[in-house]
Amino acid sequence: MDVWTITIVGVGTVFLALVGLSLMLGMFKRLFHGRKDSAPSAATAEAPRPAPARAADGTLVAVISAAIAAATGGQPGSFRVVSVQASGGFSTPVWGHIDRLTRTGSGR
Amino acid sequence: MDVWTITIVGVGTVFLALVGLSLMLGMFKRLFHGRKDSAPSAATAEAPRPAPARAADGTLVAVISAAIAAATGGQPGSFRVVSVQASGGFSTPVWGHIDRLTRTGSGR
Amino acid sequence: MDVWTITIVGVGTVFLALVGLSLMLGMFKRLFHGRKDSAPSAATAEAPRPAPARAADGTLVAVISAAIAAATGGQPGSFRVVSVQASGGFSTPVWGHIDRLTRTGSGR
Amino acid sequence: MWQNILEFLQSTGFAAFGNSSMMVFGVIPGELIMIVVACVLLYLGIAKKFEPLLLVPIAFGMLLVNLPLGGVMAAPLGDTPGGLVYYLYQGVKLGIYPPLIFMGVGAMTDFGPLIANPRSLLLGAAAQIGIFITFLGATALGFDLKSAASIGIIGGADGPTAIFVTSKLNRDLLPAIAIAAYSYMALVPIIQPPIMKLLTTKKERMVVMDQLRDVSKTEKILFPIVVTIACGLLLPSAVPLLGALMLGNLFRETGVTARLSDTSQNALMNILTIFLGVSVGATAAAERFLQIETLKIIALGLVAFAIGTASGVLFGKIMYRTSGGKVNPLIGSAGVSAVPMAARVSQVVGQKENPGNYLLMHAMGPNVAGVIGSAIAAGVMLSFLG
Amino acid sequence: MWQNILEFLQSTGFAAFGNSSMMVFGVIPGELIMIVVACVLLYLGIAKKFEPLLLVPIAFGMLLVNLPLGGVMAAPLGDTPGGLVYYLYQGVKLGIYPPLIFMGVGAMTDFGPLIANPRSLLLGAAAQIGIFITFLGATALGFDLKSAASIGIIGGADGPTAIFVTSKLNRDLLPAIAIAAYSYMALVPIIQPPIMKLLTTKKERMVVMDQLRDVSKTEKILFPIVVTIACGLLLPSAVPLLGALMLGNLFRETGVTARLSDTSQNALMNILTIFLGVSVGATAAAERFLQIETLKIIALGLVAFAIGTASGVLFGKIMYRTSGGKVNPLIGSAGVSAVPMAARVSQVVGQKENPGNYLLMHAMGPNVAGVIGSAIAAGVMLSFLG
Amino acid sequence: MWQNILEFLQSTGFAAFGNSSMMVFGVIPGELIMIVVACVLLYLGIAKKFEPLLLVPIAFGMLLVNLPLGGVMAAPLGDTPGGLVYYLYQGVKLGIYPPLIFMGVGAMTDFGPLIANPRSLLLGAAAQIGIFITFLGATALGFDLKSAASIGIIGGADGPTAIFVTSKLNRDLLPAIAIAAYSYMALVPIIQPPIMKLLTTKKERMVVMDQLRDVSKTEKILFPIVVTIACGLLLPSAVPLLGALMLGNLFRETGVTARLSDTSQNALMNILTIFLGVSVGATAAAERFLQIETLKIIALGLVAFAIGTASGVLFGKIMYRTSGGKVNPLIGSAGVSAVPMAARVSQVVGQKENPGNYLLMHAMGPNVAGVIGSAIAAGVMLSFLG
Ligand code: NA
Ligand code: NA
Ligand code: NA
Repeated sequence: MDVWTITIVGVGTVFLALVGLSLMLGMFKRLFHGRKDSAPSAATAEAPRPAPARAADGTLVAVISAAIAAATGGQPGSFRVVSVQASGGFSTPVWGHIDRLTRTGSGR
Repeated sequence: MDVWTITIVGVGTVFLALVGLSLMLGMFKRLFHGRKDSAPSAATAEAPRPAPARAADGTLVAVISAAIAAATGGQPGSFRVVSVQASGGFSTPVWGHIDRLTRTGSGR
Repeated sequence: MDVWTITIVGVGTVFLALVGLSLMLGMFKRLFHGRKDSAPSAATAEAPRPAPARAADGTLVAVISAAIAAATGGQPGSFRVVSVQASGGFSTPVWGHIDRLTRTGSGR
Repeated sequence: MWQNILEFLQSTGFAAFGNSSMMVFGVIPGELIMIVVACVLLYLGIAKKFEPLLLVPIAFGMLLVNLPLGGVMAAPLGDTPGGLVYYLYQGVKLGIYPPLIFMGVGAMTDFGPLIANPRSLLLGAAAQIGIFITFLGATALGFDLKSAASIGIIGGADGPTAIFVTSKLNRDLLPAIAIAAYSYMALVPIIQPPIMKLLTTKKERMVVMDQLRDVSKTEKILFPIVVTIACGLLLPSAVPLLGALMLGNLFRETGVTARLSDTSQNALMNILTIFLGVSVGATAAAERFLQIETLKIIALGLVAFAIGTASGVLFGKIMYRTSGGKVNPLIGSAGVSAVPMAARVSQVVGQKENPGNYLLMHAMGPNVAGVIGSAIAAGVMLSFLG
Repeated sequence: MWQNILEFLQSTGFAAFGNSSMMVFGVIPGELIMIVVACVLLYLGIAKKFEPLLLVPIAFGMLLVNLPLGGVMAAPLGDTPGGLVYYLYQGVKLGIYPPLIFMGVGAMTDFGPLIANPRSLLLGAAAQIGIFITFLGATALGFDLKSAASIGIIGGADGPTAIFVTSKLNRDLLPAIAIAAYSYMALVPIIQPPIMKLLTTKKERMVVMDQLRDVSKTEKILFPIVVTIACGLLLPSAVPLLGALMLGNLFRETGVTARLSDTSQNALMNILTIFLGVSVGATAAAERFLQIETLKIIALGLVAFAIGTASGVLFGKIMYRTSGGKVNPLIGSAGVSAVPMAARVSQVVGQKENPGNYLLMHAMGPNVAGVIGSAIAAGVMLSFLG
Repeated sequence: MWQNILEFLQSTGFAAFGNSSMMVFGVIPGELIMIVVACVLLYLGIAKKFEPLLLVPIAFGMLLVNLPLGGVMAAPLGDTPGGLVYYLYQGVKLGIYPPLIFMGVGAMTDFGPLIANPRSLLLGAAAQIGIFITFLGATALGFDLKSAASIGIIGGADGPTAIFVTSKLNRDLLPAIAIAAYSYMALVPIIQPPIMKLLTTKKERMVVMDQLRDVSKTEKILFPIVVTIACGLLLPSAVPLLGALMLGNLFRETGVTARLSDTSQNALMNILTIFLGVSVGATAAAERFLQIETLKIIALGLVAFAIGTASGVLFGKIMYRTSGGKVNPLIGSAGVSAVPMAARVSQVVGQKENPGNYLLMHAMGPNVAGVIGSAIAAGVMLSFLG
């Protein structure tokens, strides 16, 4: 392997990658700047919030279905999963397994 | 292995184990409820307490002796250990190796 | 291996080592006691201090040069490293890689 | 030189997409689809807060392993070391991480409400029926026994248990089962309430339960020891999980091992959670995950949760009858474990009928009993099939 | 199916008791006796607070390994992974945990009182005589050299040192030696005072010692480096233990590595303590532990402690004479290490004769010297026999 | 017996000096010289505060391995286990520690200033030119390609990156390269300012830059995911380092994985830092380290830093022109990474010309971009030579 090739390809790749990232970040500004943050801050995690999981209940199944359907050549509908109905009215946020334990009286 | 065997034995074992535990816990109530806690709370660990180790000094040797004597077919007395005399008056609790280091000035 | 050899050499080594250390510590007292501490205390690490690195800039290269020159049979001057000039006036202490990250706003 | 540059371009992941072993519709490389799936899981974990502590590492592991040629899961070859995640994965493969995480769970769990009300254990047992019925269903759908057992354990609603069993029985299913288990644990507040309402009457849901007795420190210390001995003798294959859970709980309760309890549930648990999550995610290579089986597993996992909930509630109804109306059947659903979410669900559903009713502590009993119950169910599966 | 159920029942631990390789009186399986012994150790650790941070994990490991068929110590077999504790145990077998725990001990130890009064080192040396006399005694009782050396090191009153030496010389003795070492460390306030009073006069016990000089930061930083180089050159086999101890102490004293000192003595030490304790306990299989040798080891351990205490005190008396009455011989007993318990014992015994006498800091010198002393004694044993 | 004692004396390190494989001037054993070098490094780390968190463990590892017969790096032989540091070293050899430390670095890094000003990335790219020019220079000086690449990466000013690349390409150079990398990172405030002043005009140095825009939480969360996918596809060999860095950063930014972020940057990072430092230091056996190559490496490392600084500043001048004088070229030097030291240097140098000028946050952009840049440069080297 030629030392000059490595040098040229190396410098080129570093610039290519970082210029590419720079362009992507330029798009970030257009897409997200000025928009209000969608993710609520951690400080308010303890406070009741309206059913954060409701909108997402079917997302996982839908996406994985579509992906697998595509992958295996079938159609998304060929393996039907009845959508889970949101029960509504939950003010309990969806904690992580560990967090959940921590925040009850059981955690020290 | 038959799927039904596993299912029946499985459900059976889960119930057997948890019903068994449930009965044991029922005895806990009779044995311990109402009794005052024998173990002092951690919050008072720093305070002087009267010789907690005194009563237990011979326990270890006695029990292991008995166990080994039984196991090896001899009698407990055949290998005699003179009981350690408690010196009395110690107000220092018996800390763990690590705790001990931590609680002197040497721990940060 | 004889059990008495081990015992005698063992007790001898333990005493030899600890008496040796004891003598060395005796020298410590003469060398360092009464002297003011040269290393500043951790409590003041955040405060500006005058260029702690300045005096040491060439130390590493000088010492390793000398060591390697000796080891490889050459003279220290045979591989000349132009001494790094201190820029002066830095009030920034030289933090560790991790500490540095921690102390900026970037660390949580 | 130009040839070298060309070769270098050939070595990029973009080029490797062209050689993917799995081309969907003949055009889309499977890895690309998996990257999208990983991003969706990150979205669910971060924005929707589905068990983020597990889903974020799992999704990121999935992302890393599907970047072509990244080699994070590469096995060592001669003198060349393997990839980073290959080594992290050994702790999953050898069954080391899940019991140690369970030790941390034990250090976090207060078994007091269970000791105060031992009948809770029956509800914790009943809710495991979902595991076995799903096991039956999975075999009926054509899964072999080992896979079916791994799928059934999703209904145990305990991530480490599900991962431990699957790592022993059929490692190919690890990512699907881990994702299903953690997703449904996060979805407990969505899945359970309709079932609970369907199976109970308004009168049952309004039952106010007696206050729990105090539990002494001695009882709390004896509990993990007794459980280890009793269950360990009955079901040796449950010892790694149950023993670790109970050791962690003992650290918590002795009052003299606070240091060990603290590290078990914090530093050690967090380290293992990262390693476990990333390496489980990294088993999701495209050609293994993009199978119709994955969807079946996700569907069966939902079935397991639903049946577990239903059998817990139905058993609660039996206890309601036999106790002369003193037991609120809503606490039965908490038996699936998913601590403490399922207990909160009991509390919320109960409070809706009767705003002054506080079922939380009563539901914590079945809730923690469910953890023991599914560890025992796991032991049975491993005993027959491991 | 009934046959399958029968087979399942055969696979419980209860059934396995019947096939135990060690039947006591022809009826009681050895494993059952070991479970009782484990419970007694748990009682001593928890209720009597005998070094609970070590005894609780050790006893629990003993409990787990004696649940028949639990397989926590099973070696891997072909493609089947080994048991959880088998893997944790590798860190003991390969000699990894004890030095790393010693690093944490170093990060917790203040060698200031030793630097201020270097003659303390002599007392730290004298108290190690118990190790070697016990070694002689054990060989006289028929133990082979390696076992005798492991037993002698109990007198060093340092758990990690005893475990390190035993793991290199005779792993079969690990549980007995670890239990003896930690139990006697906990019993120091019971074992030492009678010996101390027997060997000293009231006048000696009443000696008030001069205040210690201040020790500069530079001295504290140089100390671990100097000890590592000097002792490492004299006794290479002591390098793993002493080097790790001194590295931890260096982290503590530099003032610029507080992060490393903190993790050494907390997260890392706690993790390793759990792993070490559980896996040492799990070496106590019934047929290995229920031997007359175990009792001999426990008795010899007590002898080692007593002789170490006595020789420390006697050497203290020599220093009392040579110093013209300036050294209180009670600080000699602290040379066995068991930091800082033995130093507290010196303080308490001294204060009883002379209520205004504060020997604690003077006793800390021999106390920490004893840690170095027993590491060197361990090095000698490993150098001859390892 | 006297013969045994003689043999014992033969086994001390002092005696072993006489059999040293490397005798300098025919008298001084190489190990003794290495012990002195280790002490100098300890002095630099502790008294001069050169990256003490790494230099102290590295120097101590160097000290331990050069105590003759200490055997801390001994490989296992038959049934005899290896030395302690031999086992710790496996995490370096297998490439495990550096990416996991990078995960902690990611959890500590705020990419906000970079997201706010994406052009910073160009400066982060420019400063990596030092890596490649040094690579050229090293080959010209006679180093083989793998060694030259390892040396060049010193210019990346990232310890874990340099150690990762060197561990894959030429492990013999590990201690020299690690010491050079960390020393120069500590010396950034000495090395950079003269170069910065030489290459810029007073007018350029006085430029006040516009305030950076706010960056939303969403952008901060998306950034690590996008970087992982984009760079991972472009350069698969950068995945272990970049992926781990970005995973740590994701833990930091999600807002729901604070536990994982905390452990990544504290307990786990500290443990790995100790293990990495000690084992890298322990590769510095006398006969390997006391070579003329070591000096060349240290000299070339300085060259790499200087050229990286210069190319960053020169690229800053280009941006000064193209932006119509809005970019202060002093922020270019921060592109070498050495976070956040290099950014502070930009700040201090700028403030000297214009006391009211606050360049720190502007310089943080190139600074963190330099971390990504050198990880990519490392990926290129590994892709061609790994
Ligand atoms: Na469960
Ligand atoms: Na000792
Ligand atoms: Na860089």
